[in-house]
Amino acid sequence: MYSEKVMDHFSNPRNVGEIEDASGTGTVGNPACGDIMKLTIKIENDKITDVKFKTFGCGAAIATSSMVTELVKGKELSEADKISNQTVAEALDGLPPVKMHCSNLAADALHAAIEDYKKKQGK
Amino acid sequence: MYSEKVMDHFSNPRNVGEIEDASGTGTVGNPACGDIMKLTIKIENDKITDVKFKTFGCGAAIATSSMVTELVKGKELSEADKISNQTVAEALDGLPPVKMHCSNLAADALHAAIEDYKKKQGK
Amino acid sequence: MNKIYFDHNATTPIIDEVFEAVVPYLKDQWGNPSSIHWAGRGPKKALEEAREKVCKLLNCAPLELIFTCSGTEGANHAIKGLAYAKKDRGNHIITTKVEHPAVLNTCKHLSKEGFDVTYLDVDPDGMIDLEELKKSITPKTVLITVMFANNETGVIFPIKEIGDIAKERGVAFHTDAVQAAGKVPIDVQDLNVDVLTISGHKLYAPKGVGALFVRRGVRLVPLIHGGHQERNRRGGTENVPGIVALGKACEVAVRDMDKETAHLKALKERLEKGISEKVPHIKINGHPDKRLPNTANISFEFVEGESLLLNLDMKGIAASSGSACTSGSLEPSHVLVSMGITHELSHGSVRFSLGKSNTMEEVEYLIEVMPPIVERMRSMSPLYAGIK
Amino acid sequence: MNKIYFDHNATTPIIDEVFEAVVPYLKDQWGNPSSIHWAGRGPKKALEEAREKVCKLLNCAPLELIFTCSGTEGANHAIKGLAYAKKDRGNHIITTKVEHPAVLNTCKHLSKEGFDVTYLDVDPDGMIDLEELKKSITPKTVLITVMFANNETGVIFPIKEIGDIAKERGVAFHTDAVQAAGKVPIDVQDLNVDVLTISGHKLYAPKGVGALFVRRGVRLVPLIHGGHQERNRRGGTENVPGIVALGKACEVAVRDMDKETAHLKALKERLEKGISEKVPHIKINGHPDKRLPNTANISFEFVEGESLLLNLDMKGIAASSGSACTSGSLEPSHVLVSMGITHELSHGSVRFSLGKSNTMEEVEYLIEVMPPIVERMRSMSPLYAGIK
Ligand SMILES: Cc1ncc(COP(=O)(O)O)c(C=O)c1O
Ligand SMILES: Cc1ncc(COP(=O)(O)O)c(C=O)c1O
Repeated sequence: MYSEKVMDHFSNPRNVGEIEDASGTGTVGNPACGDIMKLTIKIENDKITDVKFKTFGCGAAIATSSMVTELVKGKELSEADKISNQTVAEALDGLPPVKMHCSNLAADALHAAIEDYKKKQGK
Repeated sequence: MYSEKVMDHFSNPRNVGEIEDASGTGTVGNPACGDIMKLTIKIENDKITDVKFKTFGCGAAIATSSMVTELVKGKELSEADKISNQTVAEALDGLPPVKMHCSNLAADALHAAIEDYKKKQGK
Repeated sequence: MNKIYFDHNATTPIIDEVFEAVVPYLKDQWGNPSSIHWAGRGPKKALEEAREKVCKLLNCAPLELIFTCSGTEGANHAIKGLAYAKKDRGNHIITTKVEHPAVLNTCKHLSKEGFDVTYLDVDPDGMIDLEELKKSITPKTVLITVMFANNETGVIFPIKEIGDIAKERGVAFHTDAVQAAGKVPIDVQDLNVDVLTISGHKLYAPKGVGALFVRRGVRLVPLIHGGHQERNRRGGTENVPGIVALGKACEVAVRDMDKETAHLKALKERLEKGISEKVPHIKINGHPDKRLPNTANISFEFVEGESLLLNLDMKGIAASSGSACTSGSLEPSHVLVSMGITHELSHGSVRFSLGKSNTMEEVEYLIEVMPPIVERMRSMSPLYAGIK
Repeated sequence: MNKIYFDHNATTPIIDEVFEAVVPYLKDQWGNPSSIHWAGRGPKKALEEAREKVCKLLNCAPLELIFTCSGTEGANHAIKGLAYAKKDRGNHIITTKVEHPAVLNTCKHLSKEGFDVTYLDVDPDGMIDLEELKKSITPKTVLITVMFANNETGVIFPIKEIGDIAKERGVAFHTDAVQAAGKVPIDVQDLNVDVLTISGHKLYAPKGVGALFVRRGVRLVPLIHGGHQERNRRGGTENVPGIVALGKACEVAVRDMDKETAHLKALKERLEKGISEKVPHIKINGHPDKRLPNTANISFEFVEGESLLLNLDMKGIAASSGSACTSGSLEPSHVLVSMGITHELSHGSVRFSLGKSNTMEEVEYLIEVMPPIVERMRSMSPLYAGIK
C-alpha cells in the first residue's frame, strides 16, 4: 500500500520530539480521521534551524510529518512557505488515494507553526 | 439422473414396434413435452397376449413405454387396468421429479389402447 | 471408453495454465486483498494484475471492470442496475426473445416491478431486425439488452449497429457476451456498449467468477451492497483465486484466439458436413455465417433430443439439447421455437459446442456413431413410420 | 521472518483438507452439474454431498440451503429478499448500529427505496437491549436483522431470544452468522431464525462461496434471477469447487469444533492477560463472556491503530484495526463508537482474531513485541506527553 519511502520515514522517523523553547508551534488534526500533528520550529534569522514533530496517526500521517521536517530544516522561511501537502506527498513517492486528504496535513502543521511564529513576532 | 433400470430399458427397450392386426391402439402425448407414445395390443380371451410400442420422447418416455409392455404382457385385462403411471415409475425404481408428470404417460397409452379395444368390441 | 466433450457452451474444462495459476492463491496467497499486512499484499497485487488481463481481452480500462461471481450475476447487475438508475427517465426495456434465462428472467422480474419489456422477434436464422429495434424505441425506453452471441445456436448479433442506434437515441445498452468472450474479438472501444457481461467458466476458467465492463461515467445501482470492494460497486471479499484464474484465462484467450478460431471452424465445418451427408432429415440451425466458430446446432427430425444425448453419452460423447440450463425436456428450446422451428423439431435438436482440446478424430468418431443412433431412435418413433 | 496470522476474522487460510478436496473439481470434475452427460454427473453428486455437509453444521435440511458467492451476497439476498417479499405488509426494518457493511449498506439502500430502518443502540459491552428491540417493533415491522456475532469485537448476540420475539410478533428474522459459523454451535432447529447467512472464507474454505439457510416455507424474492439452479432461487452455474470446499470446511468444523474452541479460548485468554499486564492504558472491548472464542479487540490509548498494525506487520504479525473492510483510517470503527468509545480511542484499537493454526508461542511472541511498539508510538504521540 505504501511506497518504500513512506515506510522508511514511518519506521525511522526523523526529528521526533518537541523543541522546548520553540519559536512557533503548529497543531493540526482531524479527530474523525484519527490524525493529530504537532510541529515545533526554531527560527533564527528567518531560517528554520530546527524542527521537531509529534504525531498521533496512521503510517501516512507519521511519514508526512517526518518528511516535512526533513524538507524544511535549514530552509529560509520564504521557501518553507511554498511547501504544500502535495510537495510532501511527492517527496514520499506518493500516497495511497485514501490517504491524500486526511492524513497528509504535515505542511498545514508547518504553516500553522510559521503563522504562530509570525504572530509572536508581531507582538 | 436416471436409475439403472431406466437406463436398461432405455438402451434395450422391450417390445418395440407395432402389431399389424392390433386389437387396440392407444396414442397419447404432449407435444409441449416432446413425448408421443403409441401402444398396440393384441387381446385374446381377455388376456393381453402381445403388446408393442413406438415412442418419440426422452429417456424416461422410452423406458416407461418399454416397462409398461413388460408389465402387461400376459396379464388379464382386469389386472392391466390397475396399472398406473405410478406403478410404472416404481417398477423402474423411480424417475427424476421433472419427469414424473410429462414423460410418464405409458400407462395412459395402455388404458387408451384397452379403451380402443373395448369400443371396437362394443361395435 | 473415450470421453469426448462437445458441450463447451455449457461449461469448459479448466486448462492447465489456469489451474497452475490458481494453486498459489489457494495454498499460500489466501489473504484478504483489503488487509494492509503481509497476507493481503500478494492477493491485492494479483487482483489488480488479473484485472488488467481481463481488460486486455475487452480493451477497457481497469476502472471500468467489476468482478462478479457469474454471468448471471453480471446480467442481473447490469440490467437491474441500469433500469433502476434510469427509472426516473422511463420504464421501457427492449430485449430479444432468444436471450439466456439470466436476462429473460431478470426482465420478467422487472416487469413485475413496473417496467414494460419488449421482446424482439428473430427470423428463421435467429437474427433480429434492426428496423424493428428502432421502431420499438419510445421516449420511455431506458435500456436495450441484446446478447452478443446466442448460447444455443451461436448466432452473433450486430452489436456495433445496435450500440450505434442506442447511442443515437440516448438509450443505455447492455450486452450479454458470456458466449462471445474468448471466442470472437471484443473491443469495447469500437462498440457503443455501456455494460458488457462475461463469465469465467465459459472460457476455461473455473465456475464462480465473471466480470462486468461498465463504461466510465455509466452509473449502475449496485446489486450487492456491502463493503468498499470494487470501488463500492460490488460488496463482498473478492474471490481472488477465481479472479486470478479469469485473468489467466483471458490472457490465454487473447494469445490463442486466432489459432483457436481456425481450429474450431475447421472442426465445426467438418461436423456439419459429415452429419449432413450421413443423416437424412436434419436441419442446421442458425445464421449460416454470423455464428460462433464453435457451435453447431442440429435438429434431427422424428426423434427427441434427450434420447439422442443419452445414446451419445453411452458412447462417451457429451453434448446438449437446448440450453444446458434445461436438464429435462419439459419445454422445447425457446430459442429454436422463436426461430419458427416446430415444437417437435425443436425437441429433436442437439447442440455440439466445440473447444480447444477437441480433435478432428473426435469429430470423425461422432460422424461415425451418429447415423446408427439416429436410425435406431427413428425406428422406435411413431412419427417416422409414415416417412420411411 | 516468522509469519504470524492473527486476522482470521478478515479471512482464513484454506486448510489442507479443503485444498485436497477441491483439486479434483478444478482438474477433472469441471463439468456443469446441470449437464445430463458424464461430465455433469460427478459435479452434481459433489454439489449435493457438499450441501448435506453444510446442512449438518447448521442442522437444517438440504432443501433449506442456497449456495451463494459470499456473505455479502447472502445478506443482500436475505434482507432485500425478505423486505420485498413482505413489502405489502409493511416497510419497517429493525437492525443494529454494529452490523457489518453488508447489512448496513443493504439497509441504507432499502431506506432509499421507501423502507424505514431502526438501528438499535448497543451498550458499552456491545450488547443490544431486548426491551428496546421489543419496543421498536411496530405493526409495520416486517424484518429484524441482527448479526450472530460481531466481526470486530466478537460479541455474540442473543439470537434465540431475538428469534422468539420475532416469532411472537410475526416478524421475519435474518441473522448474519458469517463470524459465528464454525466458531460456535449453530442449530437452526433450536433458533427461530428464518434466514441465516454464512461465508466460506471465514471458516477455512476459499473466497467466492457462501450459503444461506432459508427455513422451509419462507419466501424470498431472488437477488440473482436466471436459470433453474438452486430450485429457481438463485441463478447461475454453481461454483462447484467452491461449494465442495465449503462442504469440506463445514465437515471439519463440525468434527473439530470442541477441540478448537478450547484451543482458541486458551490463546485468547493468555493474549488478553499478557497484554493487560505488560501495556498500561489499554481497554479490552466487548462483552466479557458473550464473545467468540477467538476474538480480542484491544484499544491502546494515545496511539493510532494503523501505525500499530504497520509495526506489527514489520514483525511478521498480521492483525487488523476496526473492520478489515476499512483499509485506511478515515473513519473510526462504527462498532466501537456505537459502544460509546471515543473517536480517539477507537482509532487506537487493534483486533487480534485467532485461528486453528495459531500456537501459544505465537501469542507469547506478540506479548513480547507489543509493549515496545506501543511505547515507541506513544513517545511520538502529542496526546501522550501530558500523561507520562
Ligand atoms: C459479520 C460479517 N458479515 C458479512 C461479511 C461479509 O462476508 P463476505 O466477505 O464473504 O462477503 C463479513 C466479512 O467480511 C462479516 O464479518
Ligand atoms: C449467453 C449466456 N448468458 C449467461 C449465462 C450465465 O452464465 P453463468 O452460468 O456464469 O451464470 C450463460 C451460461 O449459462 C450464457 O450462455
